[in-house]
Amino acid sequence: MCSAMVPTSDPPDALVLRLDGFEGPLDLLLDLARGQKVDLARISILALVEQYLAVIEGARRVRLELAADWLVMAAWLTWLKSRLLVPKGADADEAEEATEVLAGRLAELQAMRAAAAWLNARPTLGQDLFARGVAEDLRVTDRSKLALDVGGLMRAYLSALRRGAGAKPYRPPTVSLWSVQQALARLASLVGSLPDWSALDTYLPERLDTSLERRGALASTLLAGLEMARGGAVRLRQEAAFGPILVRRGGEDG
Amino acid sequence: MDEDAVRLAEALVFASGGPVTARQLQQLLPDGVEAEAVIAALRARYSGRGVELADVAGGVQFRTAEDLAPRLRKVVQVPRRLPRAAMETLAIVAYHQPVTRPEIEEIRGAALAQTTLDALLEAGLIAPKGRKEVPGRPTLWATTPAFLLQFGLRDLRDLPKREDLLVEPPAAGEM
Amino acid sequence: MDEDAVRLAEALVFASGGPVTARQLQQLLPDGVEAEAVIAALRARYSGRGVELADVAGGVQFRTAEDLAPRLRKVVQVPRRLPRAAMETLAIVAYHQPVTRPEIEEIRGAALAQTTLDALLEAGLIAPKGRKEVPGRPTLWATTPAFLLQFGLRDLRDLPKREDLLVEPPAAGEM
Repeated sequence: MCSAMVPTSDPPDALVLRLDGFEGPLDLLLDLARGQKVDLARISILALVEQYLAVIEGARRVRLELAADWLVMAAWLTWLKSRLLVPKGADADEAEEATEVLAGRLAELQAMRAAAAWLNARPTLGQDLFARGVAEDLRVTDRSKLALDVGGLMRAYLSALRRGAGAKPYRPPTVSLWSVQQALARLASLVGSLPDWSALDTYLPERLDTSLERRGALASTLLAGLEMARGGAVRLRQEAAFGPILVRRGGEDG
Repeated sequence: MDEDAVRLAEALVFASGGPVTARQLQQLLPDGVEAEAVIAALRARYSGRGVELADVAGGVQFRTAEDLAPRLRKVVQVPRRLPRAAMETLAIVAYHQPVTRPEIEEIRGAALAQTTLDALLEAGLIAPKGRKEVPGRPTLWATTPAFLLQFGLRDLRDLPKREDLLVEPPAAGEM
Repeated sequence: MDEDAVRLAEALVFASGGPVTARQLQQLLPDGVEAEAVIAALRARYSGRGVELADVAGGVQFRTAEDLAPRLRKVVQVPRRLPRAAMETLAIVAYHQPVTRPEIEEIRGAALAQTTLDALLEAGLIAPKGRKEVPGRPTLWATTPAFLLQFGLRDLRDLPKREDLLVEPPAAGEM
């Protein structure tokens, strides 16, 4: 701990400075202050400052790479020393305040170090005392209950429906259109029973659900009528443009 | 019996992470003190107490007295969640009941594993409800009263309406 | 004293491993039996034994007697002691909590090494406790119940007063 200056034999008066034994400038300052063997409240700050500066100066002489915080502290202490040395004047209050700050910081570090020592001296669990090596776990985990909620049920339903719909192969909607062949067969079977002129659309099949199916059936029946008229099986007549198309059995003069 | 040896054995068995063998104890005892005898003395001392010395896996260990264990046992409930497939199947049964297994598979677009069905049956959430009068007479499935309890429903009508659930009805080919 | 109650307390404190509060014990005791009195009886029974009842972290815990430590250390695994920097940092956290890292560094007059912080965190002796509402919102550190357990403290008030610490500075070279 007091290893700030470790004397070596060669050369006899030289000191090898080991600042790395200290955790920062405050650590060194506290160690120097303790060297005065008096209550921290009564240490000589001026003596302390001079000791610190001497140590840092010595360290620099042996071309040690000095960390910035050591030098910052040195600079601040140099300033403090200059203020402490001038006779009572304008700067005295400032110096007194700075002295108090330094003494306060040293006292706090001292207290914390004492606290650490106090803790260290306590019978410590795992070092001096041992707790039970293995605690008995008397807890029993009951996983028989289910965690369910309606929200989860809804999400599951929707994802099931989505997957179900997605799994089916795409089939275009089937549309059943009345073919010309069907129209021919129907017209042929019906036209004989109706000797007089009748509207062609009465020969459409009974069940036509959509207008598409109706228009398709109408076209097919017209084509069937035209085909039968060509062979003379029926005769077709239309009184006016867009008027109803009339049909009757062929072969006789109307 | 050497009181110091019993104290040491007591502390050792207490602090050890596992059962303590007579050999382990012997290493700490002064010459002439028999570990077996020390353990016997320790066992006698704890006999009838809240904690007893038990023989386990080649050593000794302190253990809660059997008559006290039930009073100290704390049951911690960790509810489990149903797996996804089971939850989906349950939802389909809830909305389409009574429903056959092929119908469930058709709606989910996936085969229904027997384990999934078993899980729902075991949890008492679904139950068979007759058979469908079609070739093969497949079993019809429906939800149980336990299903309502589990989800905090008074009635199946408490479930959100299908129409409310499906903002866009699943048109064929669209979804 | 009700022998059954003492046995139950003994089993509970033994099994728990960690500290057991009087309140926890009270819940297991029949009406009219005072947990505090049961604990006192249990403490008396274990006095001078290899395992003793200690007041720590707001409850009671069984621990091996201190005089047996040198012999137990030979067989029970002992973690490494914390290095000086870690002990000082721990003391600062204990006295100044909740405290930020810059504040710790200010008091020690040295940067806080990551390894020091890691060692304290790993030992579970300190834990983050929110953030300080200043620019940068630095993490605040505080001691944990494990800190009380480790050093045998009932609570933080068991720490000596700062003024008392300064009266007798520890001899140089002790730490």
